[in-house]
Amino acid sequence: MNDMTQTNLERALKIVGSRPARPDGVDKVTGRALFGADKSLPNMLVGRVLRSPYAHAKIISIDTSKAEELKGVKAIVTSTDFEDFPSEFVPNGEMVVNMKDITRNVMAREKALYVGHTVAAVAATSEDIAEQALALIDVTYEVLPHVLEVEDAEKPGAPLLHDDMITIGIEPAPESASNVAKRVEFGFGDVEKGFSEADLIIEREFTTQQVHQGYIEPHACLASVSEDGQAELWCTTQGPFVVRNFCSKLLGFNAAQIRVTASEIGGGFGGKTVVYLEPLALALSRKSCRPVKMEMNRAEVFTSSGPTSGAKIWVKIGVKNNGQITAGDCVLKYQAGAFQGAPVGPGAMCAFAPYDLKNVRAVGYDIVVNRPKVAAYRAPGGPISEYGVESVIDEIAIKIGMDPIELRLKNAAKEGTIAPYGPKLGPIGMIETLEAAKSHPHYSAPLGPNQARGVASGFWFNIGGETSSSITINEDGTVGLTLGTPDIGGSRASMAMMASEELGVPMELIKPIIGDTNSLGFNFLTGGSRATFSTGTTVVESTREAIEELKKRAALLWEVSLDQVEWFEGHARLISGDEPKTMSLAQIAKQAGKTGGPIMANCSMNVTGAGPSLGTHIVDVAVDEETGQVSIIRYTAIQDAGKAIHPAYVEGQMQGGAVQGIGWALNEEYIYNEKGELENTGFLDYRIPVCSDVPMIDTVIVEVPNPNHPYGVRGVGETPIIPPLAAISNAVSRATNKRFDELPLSPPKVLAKLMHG
Amino acid sequence: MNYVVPKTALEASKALVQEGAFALAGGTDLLVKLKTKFVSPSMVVDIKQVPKIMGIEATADGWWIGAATPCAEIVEHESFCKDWPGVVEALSLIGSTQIQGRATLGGNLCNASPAADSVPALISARGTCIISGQSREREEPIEKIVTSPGVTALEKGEFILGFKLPKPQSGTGDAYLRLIPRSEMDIAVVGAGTTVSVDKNKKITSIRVCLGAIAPTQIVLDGLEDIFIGKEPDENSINKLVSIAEAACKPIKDKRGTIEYRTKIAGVLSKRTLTIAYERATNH
Amino acid sequence: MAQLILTGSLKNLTNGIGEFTIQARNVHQLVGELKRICPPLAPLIESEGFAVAIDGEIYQDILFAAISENSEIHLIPPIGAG
Amino acid sequence: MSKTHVATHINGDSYEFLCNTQQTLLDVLRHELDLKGSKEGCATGDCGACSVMMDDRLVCACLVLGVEADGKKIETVEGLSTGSSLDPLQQKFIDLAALQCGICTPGVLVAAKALLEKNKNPSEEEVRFWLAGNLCRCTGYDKIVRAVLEVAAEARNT
Repeated sequence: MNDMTQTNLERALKIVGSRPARPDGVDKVTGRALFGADKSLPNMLVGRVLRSPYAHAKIISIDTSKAEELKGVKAIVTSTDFEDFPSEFVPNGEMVVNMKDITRNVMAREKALYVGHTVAAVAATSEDIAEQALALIDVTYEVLPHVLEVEDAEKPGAPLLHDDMITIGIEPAPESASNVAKRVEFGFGDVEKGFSEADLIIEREFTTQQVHQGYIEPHACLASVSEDGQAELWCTTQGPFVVRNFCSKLLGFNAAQIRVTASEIGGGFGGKTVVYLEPLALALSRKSCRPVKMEMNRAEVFTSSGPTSGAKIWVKIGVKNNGQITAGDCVLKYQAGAFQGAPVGPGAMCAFAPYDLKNVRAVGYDIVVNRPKVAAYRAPGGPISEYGVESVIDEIAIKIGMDPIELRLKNAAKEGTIAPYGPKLGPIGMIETLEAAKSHPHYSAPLGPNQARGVASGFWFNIGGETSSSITINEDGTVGLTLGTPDIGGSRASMAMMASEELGVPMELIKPIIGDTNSLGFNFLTGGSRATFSTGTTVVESTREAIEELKKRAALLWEVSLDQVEWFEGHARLISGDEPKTMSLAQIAKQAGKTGGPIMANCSMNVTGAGPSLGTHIVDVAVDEETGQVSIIRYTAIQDAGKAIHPAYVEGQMQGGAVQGIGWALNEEYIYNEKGELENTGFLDYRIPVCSDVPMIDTVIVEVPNPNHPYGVRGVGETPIIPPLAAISNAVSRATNKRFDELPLSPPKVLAKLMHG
Repeated sequence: MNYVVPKTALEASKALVQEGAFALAGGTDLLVKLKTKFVSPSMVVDIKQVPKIMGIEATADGWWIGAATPCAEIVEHESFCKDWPGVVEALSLIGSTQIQGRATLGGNLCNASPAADSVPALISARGTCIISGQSREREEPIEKIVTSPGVTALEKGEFILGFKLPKPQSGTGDAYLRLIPRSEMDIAVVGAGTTVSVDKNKKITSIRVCLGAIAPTQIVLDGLEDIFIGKEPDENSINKLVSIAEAACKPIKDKRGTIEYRTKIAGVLSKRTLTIAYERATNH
Repeated sequence: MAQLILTGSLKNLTNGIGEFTIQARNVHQLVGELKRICPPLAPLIESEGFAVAIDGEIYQDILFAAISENSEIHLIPPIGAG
Repeated sequence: MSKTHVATHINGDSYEFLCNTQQTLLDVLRHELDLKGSKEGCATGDCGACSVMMDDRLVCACLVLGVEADGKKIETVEGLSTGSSLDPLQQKFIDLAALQCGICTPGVLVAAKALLEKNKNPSEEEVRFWLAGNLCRCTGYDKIVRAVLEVAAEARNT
């Protein structure tokens, strides 16, 4: 792969780096694009879900007999309709999951563990009848005490969600069960020795609240299982292959029985990487032998899908007066929700990752509470831990009188730095983004009254993973691409651009589609900033294979050996010979049948070599000291993309991630009452940023190529949500001369701090 | 659920008298309650075709605003905006542009939320409403309508036909401010409407401050006349206003704000609306 | 001989030992070696889905990723996808 | 219960349909008339994904009863383009990458068109407040606002 990389990085690019129209653009602006809830089938039923009204309760019995008698009710499913599994971690696609937990999250078995936990599901001929049937299902609960916060859940004597949960990662293993699923630790060196060498030590505790991805499209699916057990599933997901694997396990199907087709997806951000409705719809369809459509309403999305963790964080950093960090230490306690699996491992790994430290330790705890099971959310775990660290870095900068960018530059991780999680880093762009921030006009622009400027950096790993895609050369010289990673933010455009660049044919002649699970080998999901990197890698590989085949056909027609043919700008070209000879892709394609048959190629691989992406954000805020309101006045996001295939969509990722981070920092939070009920189950009180809340988000794309991708791509989606939390908190702290350590910075919290310190 | 569209006020009242009947104007509250199954009406009475209930017009002594007029239409009325900028500020804050296309003053009042944006402004402007019923029409001050959260003083079969606002005397200014966590799309944590009139020497001749979301109903601040009448506002009188506003608060703690926060903000917004209203009055 | 370096909580499983010399040409062989010299570590890679970093490059579930004579190897948890 | 007959105009064409009185205009558009361009993100008027024009006013279709559409003029995203030519806003959204996942796009486009019909020269602040009821979680709004401002500027120059 490295040789190809060389040639690509050195040659002038025609398409990659430009901003063409996306192939699905017209469908999206005309309302033609079909999302999860937009498809129907003849004879279709409507499925609805009965959810637990209790945060923690034993399910004594479920009586569905009255509901079954209701005319129009065609199927009812409860936990007995799903497989059970022993408690063990098994690979599912690329995720490691505990199917015992997954089956219980999809449908409560012994206990309901959060308000909104699925208890039963009904399929009926209309939504009204389905709703009436839900009311007729008689569930007997024994209500148990519940626990919502990590500091309460870890106490001895706290209500136990799982009687058999013995903390992993503590030697010797604890003898009794607790709500602490796991302890992880990363680091090296001697932090105590490091602190003893410090001139200044800052130690602080932080709190963040549970937040939701807030995708605008609710979960939706349409399942159809025929009498012979063949299943079709249409759903909005980041990973149709992952859905297939989950569903086949949960329902006792084999993988070939279920064909999953991903709809257009209306946002995911990690929240559409697991299954909720899909196995229910399949089970209902299997029972009724009719298509079943299911949609969550907005309240269900908030109560019953997978937000990310709220957390308690403790950070301690020691530093010399010259800004040299001598040690970094942190303890992270993340809410897992009802089942283990908080993203505390990656949170701990990346907490100090922007820095080159000699003594570093990060300890994390995965703690179950009576909230929905968390799912991935953009850079899972990263924003929380890095918020704590970046806040302390800022406090140090103020205390030692150093510019916060200079302090970061002095300690910045670079190629060869040993990452806190062990390995040496390859080329990364921390220094480059900091330098770009320092020289950006924003950083030296004057500030108004009650305004201040905050800075923070962020690190995310990025991932590769199992990927499969194919390319077909049509007989008229046009090209089809079949991809296995759903397009959430314009990836079809990027893939077509890379194929266009390789082939030397205009992008308009290339049609990329997202294939179903029967059309390709397994694809891990769209997420972790992997689509442009991983699927892009397979597209380039398969395109190059197709070019080889095209050259072969030209060689046949010219009656020369293959090494006499090269590929140049959409044409096969004879290298030697008296007169120049070329044959266009279309000319070769036209004769494909006569020269050996259709031309297609595919590439399936487990892609490795993802390159971490670093970002640095600058924000100006104004604080109304009488009301505690924080306004974002100016915002600049700077990030190393490796290589921006389609810069407009790279900017879009940076802008969108930054604004999600702004929401996390300012107003988003899950608010529970004492009964464990979520009080803000709609967009009215779960306050994601609206258009008038934010300014333009300026972007600077830094390109430090990833040597492991043909064009240098790193992946950009995750990193931009990390810096805003600390950047804004740092700005508010600087504006008010008080150090803020709690998110969100909503007006009541800010004013309380200003009034009481 | 039956749906009827009465063509006269009497027909509307007769329909509304029936058990389980709900009035539909802009529907921005009712449809949410239907969707969340908070209410299950047996009948929805769409009152938008009742004469006089739609539209805004200047009258001999002021303004008539039909109770079912969409806020977007009121905001587009230039001379009304000139007369009552604070009322317009308030009603243009009710929800998004889309909500503005439907939301009405009648609905905002009869939803009887302590946090309704238009209500403190209308009360501070000394607005009244015309209530239509089976046997008679009656006129009431707006502050008499909401009796507790979700409950109004309307009798069975009654609905609001429209609102009357006086033609502001020369030297009058009003203002409305609310505190929300975001810049838009939120329910007021506190709302404050203030109307003041001044003489040619810029001395205050009348003052009315009404607060929303700080008690079960909107609260008109008492005791302001003694402090402000005959004077220009100064630091001392404004501090007293802040204290009176804070003392008037009987807020709840909920997902939108703490008691301490609401109390503090009631003072801040009273002060800020007075400053704006006074400024407008002196330029009027 | 490649070096396996353990940090953080993994050392709990090896009585505090942080470095092992490993005779393996790929991850598949590494797992076999770990079973022999440090049995508690093997299940991490086999079932918990630990990733392996070889000379700084992260390999997730790739059994035949090559390990060279002087490679430095770290075990790290898999990275999720948002 | 029997359904109600409704006659209405949608995107310039006459439509008749039967609906339950509880059905919203959004339910009717999506389920009775198969106009799936208007999206349901919340069903409570908070997200704007179902924005449509009703008698020249921008409204959330989820907050209008289907029966209220009787005799009204409704315009949806499906009516923005004419034949094979896109509305300038539609083209600009594609050109400037003002959409990512695209679920909010139909509502944003309908709302933006309503703004430009009312105000030929909106400021950035006016665009932002006008669109405050159209939630977008992908773009951070930057490219959306730029696209609307550019279309307005180009319209003024032609």
